[in-house]
Amino acid sequence: MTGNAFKVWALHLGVLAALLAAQFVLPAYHNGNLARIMVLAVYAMGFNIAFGYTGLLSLGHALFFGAGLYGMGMLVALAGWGAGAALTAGIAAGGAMALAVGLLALRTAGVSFMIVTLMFAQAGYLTILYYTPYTRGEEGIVIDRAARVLLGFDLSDDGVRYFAAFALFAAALLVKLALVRSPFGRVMVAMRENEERSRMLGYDPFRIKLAALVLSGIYAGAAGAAYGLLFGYVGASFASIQYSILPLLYVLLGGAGTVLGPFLGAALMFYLIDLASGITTAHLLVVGVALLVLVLFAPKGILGALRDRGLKWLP
Amino acid sequence: MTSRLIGLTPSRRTVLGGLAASGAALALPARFASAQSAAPIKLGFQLHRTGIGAAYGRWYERTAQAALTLVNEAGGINGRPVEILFEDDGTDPKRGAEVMEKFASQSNCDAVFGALFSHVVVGTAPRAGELKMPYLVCSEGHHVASGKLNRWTLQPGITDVKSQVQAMAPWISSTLGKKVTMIFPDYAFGHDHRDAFVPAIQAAGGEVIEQIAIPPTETSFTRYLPRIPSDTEVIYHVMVGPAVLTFVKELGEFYGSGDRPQIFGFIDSLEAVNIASPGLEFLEGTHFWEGHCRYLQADAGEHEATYRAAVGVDDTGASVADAKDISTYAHMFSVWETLFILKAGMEAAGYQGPADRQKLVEAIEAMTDMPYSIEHPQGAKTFNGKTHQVFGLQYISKVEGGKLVKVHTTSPEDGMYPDEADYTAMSF
Amino acid sequence: MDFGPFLLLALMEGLVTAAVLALTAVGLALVFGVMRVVNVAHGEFFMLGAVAAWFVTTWIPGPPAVGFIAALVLCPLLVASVAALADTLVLKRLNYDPDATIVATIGLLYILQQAALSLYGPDARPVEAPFTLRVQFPWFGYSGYKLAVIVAAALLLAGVWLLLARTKIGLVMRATQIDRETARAFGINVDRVYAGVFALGAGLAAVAAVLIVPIQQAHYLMGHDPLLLSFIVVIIGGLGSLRGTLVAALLIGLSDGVISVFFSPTLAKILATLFVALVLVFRPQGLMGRRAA
Amino acid sequence: MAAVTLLEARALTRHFGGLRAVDGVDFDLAQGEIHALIGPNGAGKTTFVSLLCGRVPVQSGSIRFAGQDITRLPAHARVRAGIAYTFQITAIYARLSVLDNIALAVQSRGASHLAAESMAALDRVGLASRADMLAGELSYGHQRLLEVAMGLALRPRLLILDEPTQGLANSEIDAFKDLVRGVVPDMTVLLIEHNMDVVMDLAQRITVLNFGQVLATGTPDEIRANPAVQSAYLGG
Repeated sequence: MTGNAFKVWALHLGVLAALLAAQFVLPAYHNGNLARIMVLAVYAMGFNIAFGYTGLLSLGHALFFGAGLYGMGMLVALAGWGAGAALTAGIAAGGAMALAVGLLALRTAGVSFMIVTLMFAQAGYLTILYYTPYTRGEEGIVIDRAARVLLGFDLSDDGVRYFAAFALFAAALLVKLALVRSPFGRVMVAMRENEERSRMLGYDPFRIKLAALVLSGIYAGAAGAAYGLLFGYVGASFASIQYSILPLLYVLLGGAGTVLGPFLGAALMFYLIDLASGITTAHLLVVGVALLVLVLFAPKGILGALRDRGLKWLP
Repeated sequence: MTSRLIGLTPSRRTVLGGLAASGAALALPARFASAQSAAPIKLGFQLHRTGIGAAYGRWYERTAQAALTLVNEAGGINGRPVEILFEDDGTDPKRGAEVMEKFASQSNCDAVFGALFSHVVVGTAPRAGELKMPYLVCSEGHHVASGKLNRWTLQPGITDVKSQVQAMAPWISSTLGKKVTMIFPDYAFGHDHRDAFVPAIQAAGGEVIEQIAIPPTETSFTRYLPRIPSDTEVIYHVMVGPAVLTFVKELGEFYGSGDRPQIFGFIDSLEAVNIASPGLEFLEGTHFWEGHCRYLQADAGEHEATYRAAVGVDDTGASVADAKDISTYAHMFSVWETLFILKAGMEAAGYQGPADRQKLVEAIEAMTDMPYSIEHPQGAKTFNGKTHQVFGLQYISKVEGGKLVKVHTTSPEDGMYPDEADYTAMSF
Repeated sequence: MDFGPFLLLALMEGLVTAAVLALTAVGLALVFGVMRVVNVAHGEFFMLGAVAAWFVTTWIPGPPAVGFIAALVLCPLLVASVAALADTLVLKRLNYDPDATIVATIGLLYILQQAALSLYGPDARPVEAPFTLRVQFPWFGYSGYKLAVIVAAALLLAGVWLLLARTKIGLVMRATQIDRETARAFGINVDRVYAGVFALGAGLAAVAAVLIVPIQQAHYLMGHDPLLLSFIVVIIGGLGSLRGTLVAALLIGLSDGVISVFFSPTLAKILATLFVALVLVFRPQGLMGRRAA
Repeated sequence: MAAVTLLEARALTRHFGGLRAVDGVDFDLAQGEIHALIGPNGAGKTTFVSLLCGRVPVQSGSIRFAGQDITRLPAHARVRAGIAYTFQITAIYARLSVLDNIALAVQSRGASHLAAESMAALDRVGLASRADMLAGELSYGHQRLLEVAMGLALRPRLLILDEPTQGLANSEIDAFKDLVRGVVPDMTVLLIEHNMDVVMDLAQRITVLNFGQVLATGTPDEIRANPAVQSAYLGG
């Protein structure tokens, strides 16, 4: 037990240390990419809390990401809020949206849950288009550089951006690690494994799943708000169906129900598309084939497969 | 087919740079003795190769290739050869920004250009500003001139929507009718049309009596058409996306051969579509805005033939290799002109390398008149350095015998509006 | 325009929408009903049908009607075989696990889109209608072809109904739907039934697309809307119920036309989407379906 | 018996379509007893206990538990109130470790020393040495044992065991009987069981269900002697 706990913390702190050091070692291009990947990994980690740990396959997480993005963006652009307050509001918006969706969608399960979340997300996307006079619809809005200052740090600076993304990622990773190793994390997994059994151990499935979904929404909202602040753009395409599929892809690739899987998946997918676009113009094909290969040959993803092959302690 | 070229007209030699005279063969390093470095100038091109912009992307790539060949045959820029790196942005703003980073940080490009779709431009511009990368967009959106973007983002190759629309109003009011019904997509691009046209037509003595905004996801339009008031004198339509042809056809079916209002449309509704497609017969006698006349006009300027040959387009606006492949002729000139503006700007700035990017932006800001030439085959333009926006001529064509025939050319003043921003007052 | 003619037009438009939607959605409902598979790639089979129709009509010389009829026969067969292949190569190997098949069909969606983009290109291309006839009403004109689409779809749907209700194939499908293991015990080749149902579902989407493509154009991203609308119809109709699906298609098709007359169309779409989500939450058996025991 | 009544069901009814699975059952459980529920297949035993523990909603009638009306209480809340149910078909978390399985039960009742109390609960059924194994890798007998241990770890006031000895070897059955005897009178046990030896050996009182109705209630001897029971069930 203690030996495993040591390994777990050593691995995750080691990954964080490596990412921190990467800033000083890697060329600028990869720094920029890593900042992006870390933010997207937070989104995928949130998705993983719902899907990988609790067994809730949502096809509407773009709604929560979008809630964070627009919750932050609208307050900055229309109400002139500062970055810190808007970021907080964006995170809250992600959680609140997940709460609202969860209260309704969690009355369903399985295929119905997927379709209900998909429909809610589609309604959210259309709502952004409907309010084009404020949101500028699909064209989106630029977050003014002057507004992108957090605690005195200019987020549009490459170095600061990297550290901001890293800080968010590190916090999300450590919270998630603690979460999945906590009693509540165990209950989430119990819900995924056997809901009826868990109910007969005295756990209210609805409340547990709702809590997991809200947490998931908070992660997605944080990622959305951070993405907008760090990269200065808020647009409707980030709330489209495609962005509900992306975290699913990342999580499946890296390993559902693993703490580091979403990051690994996001990084691999990013570079897969980046490199593929240099070789072939058909990068949709890359995504499609990746999904098929994963689901056919590695349904547990990379880290899931490693866990089955000896690294049983991997959280 | 895009790489073939082109007899250079001697009279333009001076503009194309002093080295043009020494021949058209691809440059050898020895020929660049005057330059500090013979390393090529690298330009990044954000290409809509996939996604909803793909039909434009294909032709934007061909046009850029054609212009590039011409530039290099004339000795490159500042005596250095030029290369363009094409990178697909999926017509997606997130990927657009990533592509910008790739150009800036990995490929170390000297400038980036080529984006058309507004959301890609708006999503990429902040990164361009942060990376201090000159970002020349070919988008016709009003986002540049509105002051929302930054010092590094410019639109010197094509007039923006606001100006285009405003320039149409006087002619519509005086020639077609006063009571206008607008049909436009219910998103930012369509709203720009509405916001620009409603006051413009009022100023010209007309009015918009009905606005029909159609969701961008719509694939069938007939049911919107009854909302067109019966006292409408002119229908003003501008639609984009894959369903536009459906829209135009259904408009035709709705009115049939019977009595109908005048119809005025933006060619965006039919860009890359053959005007002689089945079901479009009713367009006969209707009018279109064209950024650049798709069919070769009788009074075409001296450079028109050269330009068409360079980009591989025949007299009807189709690809010379495949008559079914219709070009995005009304917009793609912007890519061509933007490359030549980059060349002129770099030469004026004495551009040596990425350290001179700011000088390049300043040089472009200093530009004003751009006379009609092979570098500006669409027509003469005036660049406004403060708003980073170029203003040029617009054309109105009428469909006659299945062809678009130019009936009116706007005057430059028609499209002018007061500055909404001053980028030169902003820091780099 | 007066309200009467306005309504007439909206109703005719609604019928065309409903007819095509019914064909597409019945395909989706069939696949879900028999196989319990949510086929996210269904819209891409629709798109594939339209794109194939463009190729067939372009290649076959002669009057448009000849090429069109050829397309009406060939394209569904082609798309159905693609679907059968996908079923055998992918879905079967996943043992039709609900989560895995959703992910797999999302993958299929991207692959089919890319195939269309690479082989067909990014343009929206028209297919000529088999005949041009414009019906002139006193207030407005209307496409005769559109009216023909309604009739053709109704005939096809009747054919599907006959197939399911009156033939041995239909019996075998229903038996498999009720209990896969028992069906196997009775000597039914369940693998073949599944491949057949998946192919039939895709073929129905394709035939709907061939019918619509002279009205709309073939484009590689056109599958999105039919998918979403089919989902809506299948849900409102009660997942997997064919009769419910037909009624829902009619309801959605007609109301889509009429609602957008009174609301902003974007708002109408938002409300419709939310409505569907709420139907699933509060009446999972669908509006028309009876509550299961 | 003068003992305190822990649970009382009145006119409890549940029909499935035309099938009267449970039809107007009155039923009392005394605090601290071991009570067996028997009856032919399809007599409604599992449906009846499902009504008690809340897995199946009550159609009509009422249930009181420890003086409180729990008729409309959801299942998880009844577990919290002190009713534990162990599944007829083993329903452990096969992909989790044995320790995680038991910990889920222990933490549900809000234990203060989760790890220690989990190990103690395993120790009680002799599974402590297997704590780190995946539950799915346990032998069938051990899985049944873990299932019962999870029920016990909840420290319920009422433990409902649904065919706990099914598939167990004789030696395992003896150990199981000892285990059950050890939990009363702290807990009350309601046992559905087909193995008549176990029933007669363990139960203090027996209720016989037939066609969804109570045929008889009494001590093992009374039940054995009851002619109605004999003809309907024992005599076959």
